[in-house]
Amino acid sequence: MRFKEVTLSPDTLIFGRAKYPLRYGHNLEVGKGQVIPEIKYFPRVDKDVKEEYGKITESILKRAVDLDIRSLQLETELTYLEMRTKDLPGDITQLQRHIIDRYAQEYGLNIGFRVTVADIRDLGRPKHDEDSYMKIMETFESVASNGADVLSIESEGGKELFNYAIIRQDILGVVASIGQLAALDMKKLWKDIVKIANNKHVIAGGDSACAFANTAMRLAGGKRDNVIAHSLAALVRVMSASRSLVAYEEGAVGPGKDCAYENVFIKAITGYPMSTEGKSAAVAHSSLVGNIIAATCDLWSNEQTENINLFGGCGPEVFLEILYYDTKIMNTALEMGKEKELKSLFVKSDKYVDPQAYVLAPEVAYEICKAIVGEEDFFSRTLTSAYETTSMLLNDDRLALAKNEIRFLEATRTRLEGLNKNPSKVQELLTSYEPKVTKLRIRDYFDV
Amino acid sequence: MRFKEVTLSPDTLIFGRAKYPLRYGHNLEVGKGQVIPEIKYFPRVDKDVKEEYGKITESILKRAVDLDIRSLQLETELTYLEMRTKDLPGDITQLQRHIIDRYAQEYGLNIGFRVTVADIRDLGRPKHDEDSYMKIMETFESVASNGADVLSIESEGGKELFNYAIIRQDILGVVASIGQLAALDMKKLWKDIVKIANNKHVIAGGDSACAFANTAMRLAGGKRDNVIAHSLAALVRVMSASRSLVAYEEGAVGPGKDCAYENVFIKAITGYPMSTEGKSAAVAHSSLVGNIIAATCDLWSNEQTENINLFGGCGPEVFLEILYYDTKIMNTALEMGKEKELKSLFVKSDKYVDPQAYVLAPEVAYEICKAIVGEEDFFSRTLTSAYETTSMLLNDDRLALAKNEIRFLEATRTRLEGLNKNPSKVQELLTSYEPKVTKLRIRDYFDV
Amino acid sequence: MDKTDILNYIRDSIVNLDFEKSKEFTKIALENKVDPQEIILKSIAEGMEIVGKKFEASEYFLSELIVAGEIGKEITQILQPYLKGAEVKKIGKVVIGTVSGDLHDIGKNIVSMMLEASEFEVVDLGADVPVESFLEAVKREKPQVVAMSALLTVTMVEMKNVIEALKKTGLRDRVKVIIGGAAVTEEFAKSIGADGYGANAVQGVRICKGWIT
Amino acid sequence: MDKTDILNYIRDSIVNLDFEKSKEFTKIALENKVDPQEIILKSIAEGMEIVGKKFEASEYFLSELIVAGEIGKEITQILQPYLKGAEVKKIGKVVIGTVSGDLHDIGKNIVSMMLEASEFEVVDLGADVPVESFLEAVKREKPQVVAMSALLTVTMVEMKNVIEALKKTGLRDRVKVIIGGAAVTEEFAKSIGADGYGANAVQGVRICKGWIT
Ligand SMILES: [Zn+2]
Ligand SMILES: [Zn+2]
Ligand SMILES: [Zn+2]
Repeated sequence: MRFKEVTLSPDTLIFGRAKYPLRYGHNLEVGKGQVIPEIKYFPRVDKDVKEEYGKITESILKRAVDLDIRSLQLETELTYLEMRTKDLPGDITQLQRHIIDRYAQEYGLNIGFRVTVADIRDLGRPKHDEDSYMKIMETFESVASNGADVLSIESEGGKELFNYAIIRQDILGVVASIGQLAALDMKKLWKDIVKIANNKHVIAGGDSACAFANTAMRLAGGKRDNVIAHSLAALVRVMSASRSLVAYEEGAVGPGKDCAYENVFIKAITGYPMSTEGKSAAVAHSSLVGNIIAATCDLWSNEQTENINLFGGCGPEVFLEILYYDTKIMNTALEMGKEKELKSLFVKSDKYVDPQAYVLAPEVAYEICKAIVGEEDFFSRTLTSAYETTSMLLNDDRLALAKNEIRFLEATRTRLEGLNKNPSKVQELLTSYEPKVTKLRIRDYFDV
Repeated sequence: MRFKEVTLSPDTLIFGRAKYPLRYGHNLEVGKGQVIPEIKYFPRVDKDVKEEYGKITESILKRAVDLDIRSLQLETELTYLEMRTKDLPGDITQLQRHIIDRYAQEYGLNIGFRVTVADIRDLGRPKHDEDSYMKIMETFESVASNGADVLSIESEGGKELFNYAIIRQDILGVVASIGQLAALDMKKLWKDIVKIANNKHVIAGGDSACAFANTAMRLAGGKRDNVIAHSLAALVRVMSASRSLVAYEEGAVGPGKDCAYENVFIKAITGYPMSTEGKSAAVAHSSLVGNIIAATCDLWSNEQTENINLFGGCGPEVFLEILYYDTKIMNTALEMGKEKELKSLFVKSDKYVDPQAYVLAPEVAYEICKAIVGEEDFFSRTLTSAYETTSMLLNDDRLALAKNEIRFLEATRTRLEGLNKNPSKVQELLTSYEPKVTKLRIRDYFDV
Repeated sequence: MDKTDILNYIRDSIVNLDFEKSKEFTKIALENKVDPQEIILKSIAEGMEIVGKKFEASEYFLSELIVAGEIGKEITQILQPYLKGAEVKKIGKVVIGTVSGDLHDIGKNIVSMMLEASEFEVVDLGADVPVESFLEAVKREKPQVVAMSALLTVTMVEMKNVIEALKKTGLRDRVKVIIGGAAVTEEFAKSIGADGYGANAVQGVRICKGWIT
Repeated sequence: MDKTDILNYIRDSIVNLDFEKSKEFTKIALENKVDPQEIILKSIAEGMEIVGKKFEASEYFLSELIVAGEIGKEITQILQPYLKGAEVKKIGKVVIGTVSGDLHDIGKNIVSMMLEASEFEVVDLGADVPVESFLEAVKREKPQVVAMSALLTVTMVEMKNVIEALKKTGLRDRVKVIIGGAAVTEEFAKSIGADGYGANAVQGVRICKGWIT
């Protein structure tokens, strides 16, 4: 299936409402008129892992009862190290599942449970590291069997080239890595994940371009940081939309993963509900888009908080409380029919602060989405949407871009213009990186 | 000076705007059309205290620069132990002042700096522990000389009786402790603090009934906790308004301290700008009023965060970021003329969750304020406002109070009704507690 | 009024948290030669049990459980002279205090009163209690349990100091140590070698009871 | 074209981050018998200095500083055969890697490239590097500095393991150890006995330079 239209308009693209809501877990309804907190956590290092997950889950659900939170989602994001330990992902999932079931029954809470599997493949060989690939699929099977409601991953195909290109601001390398390599890898990966999800009757939730767009966001840093252009980070976000869309074209139905800020675009195109992190993600990293991203979310997340003692409770329960109050304002607005006003506050408070915020404004995102669905293949979608974005950024004076940003954008526009969409040219471009990027093997991506 | 009218109406009582704005520090304007983040922090235990305050201040201001935060306030809340160390409060203040000045000059930030002195008097002898009283006043002088812009305290006069009464739900003891003892103590204390503030040309910021109302709030706990009635916690909050008002009658001008949720009433009556903590205070304690309290704040605080490493930075800078995004939404609403709509969302999202939230709704608070200013003396204000509140709580069905809450409120109303406002009767009531409460010496409060 | 009526009136005045009535009926009971032991076993014990059940059913607040306990204590004091030498037996002794540097005593007070309501003898050292005072009290009072509370992170370390001092003076093995308070966690309790951790007052009292019986 | 023009063209092509032009003009320079040492001292050094200043003035991004460094490196490689035996001197040697369990290498790569642009010889062990590989590299390469990076909290402990292993094998005193990465703090660096902590790439390189000169 290929998305050829933008499902939601700038107006209907709003928090709490998706065209195709979901229902799973303990009667959790997502995208059906309310925003739900999705709390994320990770264990302390020096503790027993399973015991930590048990404590985290208990404290979160206890806090939900204390605050009378009726609906929430938990997300466990498995680490590389947890994936390496035999049976651990399934054991963690089962342990949490039991606690969740107990609270759902005792207090009538509506709870969803997402488990995100780590992409443990060696960066350089996304196709040929067969053992790791099998391990990933086995883990999906295991967590689906042991009680996960939603499956996700932050896959990293194409990252070897991206890492090379991003720190050089090499826009052609960036386009090639995201627009071709990442998309090809996603296609194979998500075909397999969706198969597992369907077999196990769980939800295929979607992927995040975290390894690309959030890497760029962190490199861009604060307003005065000068590592890479903030416009470049904005372009990477836009390009990530075409890449992450592939999961949904292969059968994922949302809710997309929280750290995928490109979910704004994905929601507009697919009409599926999406999770996003926002201002509370400050606990994991600073960002310049903490409010604007709330304008379109269906689940609202904290990125990830360590299970440390914060006086007011352990990290995860504290952040659940903060998230919950945020969602209450959104849900009150939805009930009162004031959601557009609130959405407008979220958008306007950030829009002109940074190019990264600008592209997430629903009206801007909508135009970008049109550019995406107007093209047929992965690469053209990526290229065209990035190109259109450079123009939009350069043409809106309210952005008040710094000189070096304008210089970057003008040079980038010229370079993107010169990039031929012809498949053989793309292949040529990719091949030109092989000698420069140590672990890059282009053929791996095509020989599937 | 005695406040005899309510300065702000339910309509003009709103975040970001006070009748009498303040300007201090590095051109910080408070209550003049925008809400400003007030970040609070405390050092880690096992570290050098001064070094910690230095690091905290640096990281906060660095984050302000990264996010382009133009206006902010820092608050240092001195601890009992810091107060005990000679010269330490002044040294900490000076150290932070230097860093603040450097950032203000280098980046043009508007910064205010509040220092809160700890009430180190032994609970039982608020008047006769002269050494501690002198130490408090010396510390005020010292921090004012060393660079504090705003002086505050959370004074505890009357707490010996309050502690006895609150855990027994003894409403008469509660009224007597807050309405008579605390108010009398405040009068003396704030006369002296205002004198120091005027001499040193700094701002007398106000007091918080933390030791009373927040103790009650913590005892009340979550929705299903059953230690004391949530209605009692609401009544204690209301009674605290009459008590905290005394600081302003003695010459304080705000901004009132963040943990004083009674600042809603104080702002309505005085028209001075106020600070309040809200949902982010979850880092220090859970609450059922995380949104509604935002409806009327001028500074927006996180309560207090330890300087621990939270991956996204140390605690204080992380919470500054979260606060900042909250204030951006409020300030965007103020700019767009949508502040009443946003205020209404804050209020409606919490109002009927709990009696503690209910009394903070501007329209409810306004009625309570009228009851306060309608009476002449401390005790009558406290008694009448509490009595009126019991009626309001019992008469609004949307609150859906639990049976035990209704039972408590009805019994309390009867008891308050029976309480004579006659001064000799009040004295008699107070005296009746002396044999029961170990450290209580009523005469201490009157022999000033 | 027959004996059963009087016993029920006393019981009900406890359930209704009515100090005055409970004293009044106790006097009437004594005038009517009701056996004080019976008042303790029927009126007080049954009254407390009803209140306890009402608390568990969320009909009563914990504060009301505390008040009922105080009423029971007061009645027992009135009965004392009539108990013919037989002291009301306590089930155990607890030395309790908020540690040095910490003035917060409300949580400690709740635990203290609930322990009393559960028939413990409680030696309450108050707030801001230095290490030496804990040591002296242990030597003097010979309690089964030492209970410490801290609200602040900065004062938590004092709990460790008390435990260390108990060890040094050879007193550690004679007592169980339980800690609690906002800043304290179960892990912290373990890490400093406390025997128990009370997440709240009810739990704290339950642990102490478990140690005695 | 006279010599000065050619030297300036090479310098400017570095400043303009133009790989192609820089190579082209370098060849022209060699054809015109321009002294390779002069190209290094005038064109490359001056070009890099201009780029550095533009970065400090926020006109250039750090990424552009990196690219300029790579161009300089490439020109130097073209000049190598003409330098009459005299190797281009490096100021020091750094062994660098992201520790075991951590696949994040982007921060490490930036530091690595900036070290090279600052005339360090860099031995980059990549990401997910086990303790033994660090040890072997130190024995084999004899670097002045070992630089380690970790993004995740869970992998930070590996840095400590490397330092311990260096101690055990008697290699610790031969090298300076610097660490960095999102999860790392200055305090952590001190606590595990590292010699330095780089809060960002620029600072990390500055510290390494300080150790050498
Ligand atoms: Zn991610
Ligand atoms: Zn994130
Ligand atoms: Zn307070």
